Amino acid sequence: MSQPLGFPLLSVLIFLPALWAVGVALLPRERHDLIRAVALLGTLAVFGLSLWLWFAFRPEVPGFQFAEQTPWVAGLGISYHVGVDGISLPLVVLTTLLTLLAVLSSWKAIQEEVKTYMVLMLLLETGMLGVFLALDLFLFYVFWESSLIPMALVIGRWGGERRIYAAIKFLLFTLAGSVLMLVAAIVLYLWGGNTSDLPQLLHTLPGRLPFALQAWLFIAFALAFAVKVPLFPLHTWLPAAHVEAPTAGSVILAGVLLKMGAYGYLRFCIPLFPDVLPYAVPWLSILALIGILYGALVALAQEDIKSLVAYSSVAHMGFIILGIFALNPPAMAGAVLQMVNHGLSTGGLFLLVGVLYERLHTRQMRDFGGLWARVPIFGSFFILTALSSAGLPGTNGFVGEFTILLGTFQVNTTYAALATFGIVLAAWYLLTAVRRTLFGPLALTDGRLSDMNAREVVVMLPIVLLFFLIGLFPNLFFERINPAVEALTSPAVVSVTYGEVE
Amino acid sequence: MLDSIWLVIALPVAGVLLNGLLGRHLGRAFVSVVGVGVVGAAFALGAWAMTDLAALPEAQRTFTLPLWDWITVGNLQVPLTLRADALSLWMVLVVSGVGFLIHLYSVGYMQHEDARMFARFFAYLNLFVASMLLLVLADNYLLLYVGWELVGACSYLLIGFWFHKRDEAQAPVTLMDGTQVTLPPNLNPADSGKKAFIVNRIGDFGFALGVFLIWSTFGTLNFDAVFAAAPQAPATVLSAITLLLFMGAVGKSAQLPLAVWLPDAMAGPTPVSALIHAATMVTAGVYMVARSHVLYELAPGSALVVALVGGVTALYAAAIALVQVDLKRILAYSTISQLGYMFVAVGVGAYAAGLFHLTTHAFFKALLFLAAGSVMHALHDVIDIRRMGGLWRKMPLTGLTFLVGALALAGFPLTSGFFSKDEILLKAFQFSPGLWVLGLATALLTAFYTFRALFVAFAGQPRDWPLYEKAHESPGIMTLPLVVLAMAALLGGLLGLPAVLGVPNWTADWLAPVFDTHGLEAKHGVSAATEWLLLGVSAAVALAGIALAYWFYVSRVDIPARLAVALRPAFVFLANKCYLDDLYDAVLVRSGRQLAQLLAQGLDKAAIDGIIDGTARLLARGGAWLTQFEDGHIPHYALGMFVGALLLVVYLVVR
Amino acid sequence: MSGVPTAWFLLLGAILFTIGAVGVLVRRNVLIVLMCVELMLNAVNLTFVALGRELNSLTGQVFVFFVIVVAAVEVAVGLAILVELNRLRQTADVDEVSELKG
Amino acid sequence: MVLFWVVAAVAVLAAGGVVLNRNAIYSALSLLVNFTMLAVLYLLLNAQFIAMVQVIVYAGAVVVLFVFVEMLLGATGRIQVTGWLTPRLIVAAVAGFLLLSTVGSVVYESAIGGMRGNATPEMLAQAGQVQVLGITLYTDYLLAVQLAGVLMLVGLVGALQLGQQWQRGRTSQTTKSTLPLRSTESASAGTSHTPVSESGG
Repeated sequence: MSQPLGFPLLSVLIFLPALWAVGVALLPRERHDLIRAVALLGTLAVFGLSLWLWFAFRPEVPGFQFAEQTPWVAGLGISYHVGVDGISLPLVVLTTLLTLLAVLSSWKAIQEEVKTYMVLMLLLETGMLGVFLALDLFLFYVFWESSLIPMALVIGRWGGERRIYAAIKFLLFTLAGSVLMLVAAIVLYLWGGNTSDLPQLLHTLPGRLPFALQAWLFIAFALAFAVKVPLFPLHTWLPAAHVEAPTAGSVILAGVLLKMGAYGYLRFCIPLFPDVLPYAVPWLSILALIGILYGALVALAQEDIKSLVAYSSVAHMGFIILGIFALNPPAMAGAVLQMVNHGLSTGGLFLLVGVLYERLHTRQMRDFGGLWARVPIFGSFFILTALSSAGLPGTNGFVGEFTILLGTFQVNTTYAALATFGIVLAAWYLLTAVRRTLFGPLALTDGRLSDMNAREVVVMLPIVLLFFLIGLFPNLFFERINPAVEALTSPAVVSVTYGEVE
Repeated sequence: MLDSIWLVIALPVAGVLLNGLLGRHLGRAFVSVVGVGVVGAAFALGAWAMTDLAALPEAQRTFTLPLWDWITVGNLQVPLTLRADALSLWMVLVVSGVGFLIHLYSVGYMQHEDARMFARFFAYLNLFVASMLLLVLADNYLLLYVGWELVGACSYLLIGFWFHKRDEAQAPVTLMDGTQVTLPPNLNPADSGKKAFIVNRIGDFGFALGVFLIWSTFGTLNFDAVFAAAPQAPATVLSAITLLLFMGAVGKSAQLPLAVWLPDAMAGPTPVSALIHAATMVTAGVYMVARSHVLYELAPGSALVVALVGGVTALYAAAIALVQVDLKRILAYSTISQLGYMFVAVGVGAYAAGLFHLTTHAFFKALLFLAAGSVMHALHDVIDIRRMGGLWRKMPLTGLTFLVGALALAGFPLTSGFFSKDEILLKAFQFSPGLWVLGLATALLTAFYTFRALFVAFAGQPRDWPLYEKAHESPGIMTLPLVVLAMAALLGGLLGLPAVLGVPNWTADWLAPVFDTHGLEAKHGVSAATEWLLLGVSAAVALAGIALAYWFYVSRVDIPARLAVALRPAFVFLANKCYLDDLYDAVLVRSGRQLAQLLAQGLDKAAIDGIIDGTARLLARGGAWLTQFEDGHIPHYALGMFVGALLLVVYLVVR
Repeated sequence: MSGVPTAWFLLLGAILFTIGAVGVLVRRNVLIVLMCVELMLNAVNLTFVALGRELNSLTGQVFVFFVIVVAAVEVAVGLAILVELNRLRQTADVDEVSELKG
Repeated sequence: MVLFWVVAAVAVLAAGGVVLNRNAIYSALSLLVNFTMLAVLYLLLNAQFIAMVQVIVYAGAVVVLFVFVEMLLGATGRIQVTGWLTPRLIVAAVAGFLLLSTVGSVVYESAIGGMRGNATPEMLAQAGQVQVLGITLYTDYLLAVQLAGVLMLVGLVGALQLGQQWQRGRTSQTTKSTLPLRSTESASAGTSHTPVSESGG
C-alpha cells in the first residue's frame, strides 16, 4: 500500500514547510504582518495535509503506509525512504498542530527579525516531520540533526537573558548524543549488509550481530535518545532551554522535540536490539522512575513557573519511557498516546505561561497570586490544562497514564506502584503552581492586566478540545496505534525480557 | 426509561457547558433555572428509572447500558457502560434528590456573588452531580475510578471557590483560670482545596493500584465479571485488592489516617459542604465498599480492617467535635464520625444498614449544614458559635430545622438517625460487642456535641449583640429546602424500620438483590429481646447525651469551663485536632518540601548540573591552557614541528 | 672516486640537517634562522642526490632541482618579510615577534 | 675517499659556523663555504649539473642576497644575548641528538632502499648527464616544472610587493615616529597599509 493517492503525500508534508520557508525568506523584511500571515498559512496548509494523512491512514493495514522510496546516495545503498505507521501518525499530527499554534502564539511575542524567526520555525517543522517519517537510518540522522539547529537558533536569538548559555547547552547535549548515534548507525550499516534502510535492516540483522556489539550499539542509540527525552541524569539542559526559550520554542521543544527521543526508542532500540532488552530494560525503567519522582520533587521546589513546567516534563517523559519499556500493548500504546498528551498539556502550559509573561514580564510565581479574579478566561484554561497534566479522568492525561501504569503493573508491581505515587506528586506540584498563580489574594499592584484575547483563545481552544476528545474517545488514537505497537511487543521479546507473564 | 439512564449524567453535563461557557452572559435567573433544573430532572429520571427497575423481577434488576468502547488496547478493554441496579439507582436518588435541594438552596445562598462567580458555582455543582452520578452508575472499576477522581476535582474547585481568602485565625479560648488556649487557624480555601485533592490522591494511589491488581488478577474490570471470578482468586490477592481499594475509600471518606482534609474543606461555601462533604461525595467510599461487597466477603480480614478503621475514626472525630467552636467544623467532624459508622456497618457485612445510614445521614447532615449556612448567611459569615446565642428568636425556622437535624444526628428515638444508627449498632453487636461499645460511646459523644452546638448557638442569650441585631431569617428559597430536608430527616426512618417491629425494612428489601442478603438475619439473628434491649440502650444513650449537653450548656454553664481547666491537656489535645495535621505537616509536607529543595538546589543544580557545567568549564579551561602554547613565537612553533616530525620518524623507524 | 659508500653521504646529510635544525631552533636572528633553513634544505638535497646515485635514478636530482627552486623563492620572500619586519619593529629577533596567534 | 672526508669535515665546520657566529656576515660567509663544499660533494656523486646549479643559485644568488640584506639593514646584529643555556636550546639539542641517532641507526642498518632505476653511470656517460636530466624534466616532470615557474613568479611578485612597502615606509618615516613594539597600534598600523599596498601592487 504505497501511495494510494498516486501522490507523494509524505514528501510533500515533509518538504512543504521548507519550501514555504524559502518563500517567506523572499518576502520584504520589514513587512512583519505579511510574513506572519504567510507563515501561518504555510503551517495551516501543512496541518491540513497531516489531517488528510490522518484520515487517509487505514488503521487495519499493518506496517508502513504511504511509503516512498527512491535511491538517494545510491552508491552506498542509502535511500530516501519515508513511511508512516500508527506510532508516527499521531506524532506527525501533533507536530503540525503545535507548529501552527506556535506560529500563532508568537504573533506579538516576536517583534525582532520576524522573517528569520518564521523561516526557522518552518525549517524546524521539516526537520521534525522528517524525523518521524524517515525509515532510513541516515535520513533519520539528517533530519534529527537538522531539527536541532533551528531550535538552538530560536533559543539563542529570541530567548531570555541567559539564552546563549541555554542554546549552547542544548546544542552540546544533543550533539554529544547524536554523534554516538551516528557512529552506531554506521556500524549498523556495515553489519546490515551495506544498507541503512530500516525495514531491510530488520530483515537482515537478526542473528547477525554478536551480542556485545548489539549492547554497544544499543547504548549508543539509547544515550542519544536519553539526552533528548531527557532521562535522569541527562536532563539538566531541559530546564535551561525551556526557561530561556521564547514561548513558541518551549512549546515545540516540550511538545515535539522530546518526543523524538521516545520515538527513537520505539523505532530503533526495541526492534533492532531485542537481545539487549532484558538487560537494558531494568536500567531504563529505573531511570524513568527516578525521573518521575525526582522531576516531580524538583518541580515542587521551583520558583520560576517555566522551570516548574520543565521539570514536570522530566516526570511526564519518565512515564512515557516506563510505558515503552514495559513492552506490552497497553503500556506502550499508552506511552505513544501519552506523547501526544504531554505535547498538548505541557505545550498548553507553556503557551499559558507565555500569555502571562507577555503581560507581566516575569515568570516568578511569587509575583503572581490571585490572578483568577483578574483574568478569568486565562484562569480557567490554566486550571484545565494543569488538571489534564495531572491526569484528571475525562481528559487525555488520564487515559495515557492509566494505560501506562496498568501495563507496567503487569510486568513489575514495584515500578507501577512507585510511578503511581508520582501521580500524587504531580498533583502536588501542579496544584501548587495553580495555587500560587491563580489563587490567594491578588498580588498584583499594577492595574493593567488584560485577559486572553481572541487570538490567544484560538490558540488554546484546539488544545483544550483535544484534551476532551482524547479523554473521552481515546480509541480514535488507539485503533491506529495498536497494530504498530502489537508488532513491537511480540510475545517472544516480552517473555525473554520479563519472563513468562500470565 | 432505563435505556435513557445516560441522560441522568448528560443533563448535568449540559448544565455545566451552558453555565460554564455562557452563564455569566445569561443572567442569574437563567443560570439558576438551568443549574437547579438539570439536577431536578436527573432526580425525576432517576425515580422513573427506579420504578421501571422495580417492575422487573428481582433476579433481573440489573440493567447495563453500553455507551461506547472507551479504551481498547491489547487485551485491555474498557467499555463505557452504565449500570443501573438497585444500589446504583438508590444512590442516584440520594445524590440527585439531596443535590436538587441544595442547588435550590444555593440560589439564595450565593445570591450576593457576582454574575460570573454565580454561574461558575452552578457549573461546578452540576459538574459534581454529573461526576457523582457517573461514579454510582459505573459498571466497572475504571469508570468508578473516573467518577471518583472527578468528584475529587470538583471538590477541589469548590472548596477553593473563594480562592482569594486568607487563613482565618480563631479567637483563643480563655479558660476560667485566665489562661488562654490558642486554637489553630482555619486554613484558607485555596490551600484547603489543594490539601483535599492531594490527600485524596494519596488514597487514590491505593485505589489505582487496586484497580491494576484487579485487572492483572481477573483480566477484566467489569463488576459482574470480577465478582464471578473472585471466589477462584487466591485469598492473599483478594486481601490486597480490598485493602488497596479501601485505601481509596479512606481518602475519599476522610477516615483515619487520611481524615485531615475534611475539616479544612469547610472553607468552601456551605452548600458545597452540605452536598459534597456531608451528603454525597464522602460517602463514595461506603458505596464503593458496598459495591465490592463480594470481594470484602471473601476477604474477611480486610472487612475487619474496614470495620475497625470506621469504629476508631468514629470515636476520634466525635471526641474532637466536642471542643470545636466553629459550627461547620463541628459538623465536619461529625460527618467523619458518622462515616466511620457507615464503615463499621459495611465492615461487619451489614451493607444495607450502611446504605441506610448513608441515606439518613445525607438527609440530616445536609439539613444541618444548610441550617448552619442559613446562620452564616444571617450573621455575615460568622461561624464561631461563641459569638452566637439566642438565635432561636431571630430565625425560628432555621432553629427548628436545625433542631430536627440535631435530633436525627443524636439518634433521638423515632427520628431517621435513630433507626439507621441502631441498625448499625445491632449489626456491630452481632459481630463483636467491643465494636458495639465503641459505637455506643460515639453515639453518646455525638448526642452531646450536637446539642452543645445547638444550645450554644440557638438557645440562651446573645453573646454578640451587634451581630445578633443584624441577624434575620433567610429567604424562602433557602428555608424551603430546609423544611423538606427536615421532613426527610424526621421520617426517613420509615424506609428502614427495624426487623423486630415486624414491618418490612424497605431499604434492606430493595437492596437485597444486590447484596444477596436473604436469610442473613436468620444466620446471625439475635433474639427479639436482645434487639429491644439494644434499641432501648441506644435511645437511652442518645437521651443521656442530650441531657448532659443541656446540663452543661443551659443550666450550669460554668461546668464545661471548669472541666476545661481540670482536663486542660486533653482539652488542648482535642482543640488541636489531636495534632494529626501538625504531624503530617512536619513529617510529610515539610520534609517533602525540604527534600524537594535539597534535590533542586543540592542534587540538581549543584551536583548534576555542576558536574556537567564543570566538565564544560574544564574543557574550556583546558582549551585556554592549550592556547598558551600558541604564543606567537615562531621558534616555539618550529620546535613543535620539529619534535612532532621527530616523533613521527622515531615511530616509523621503531615500528 | 665513487668508492665512497652512500651511507657516509646519508650520515653527512643527517649531521648537516641536524645542525641546521638546531640552528633554526636556537638562533634568534631571523637572517641566521633563514640561513639555517637553507642548511637543512641543502642537507636534504645531498641525501636525495646520494640516494639517486645509489639507486641509479635521476629522480633524486630532479627533486633537488625543485628544492632549489623552492629554496630560492623562500629566501626571496623570507628576506622581504625580514626587511618589512625590520621596518615595522626595528628588530630582526624572532623572539620579539609574537603576533602569529589567534 | 680522502677528498670526501676533507670536504665533509669542512662542510660540517662551516655549518657549525653558520649557527654559532654572532655576526650575521660571518654566518653568511660560512654558509657560502658550506654551499661550495656541497657542490664538491655533488661532483663526487656524479651529479655535475646539480653541482653547477648549487654554485650558481646558492653560492651565487642566495648568499649574495643574505649579505645584501644584512648590509642593507645593518642592525640585525644587535640582539641581546639573554643566556645561552635556554630550555629551548636543551630541547633542540636533545631533539637533534635523537634525530641524528635515529637516522644514524637506520643508515647503519642499511634500511634505506628503494626501486632501482635505469640511470646507471654507464648510461649517463653514454647519453650525457645534462641531456638525460633535461629530457626527464621536460617530459615526465613538465607540469612540475611549470608549477615551479609559477611559484617563482609568485615569489617574485610577493617579494617585490613587500619591498615596495619598505620603500613607502622609508619615505613616510619622517612624519611617523618609530612604531612601538608589541602594541596594538603597531598591528593596526601594519594593516592600515594594506589597502594602499594593494593599489600599489
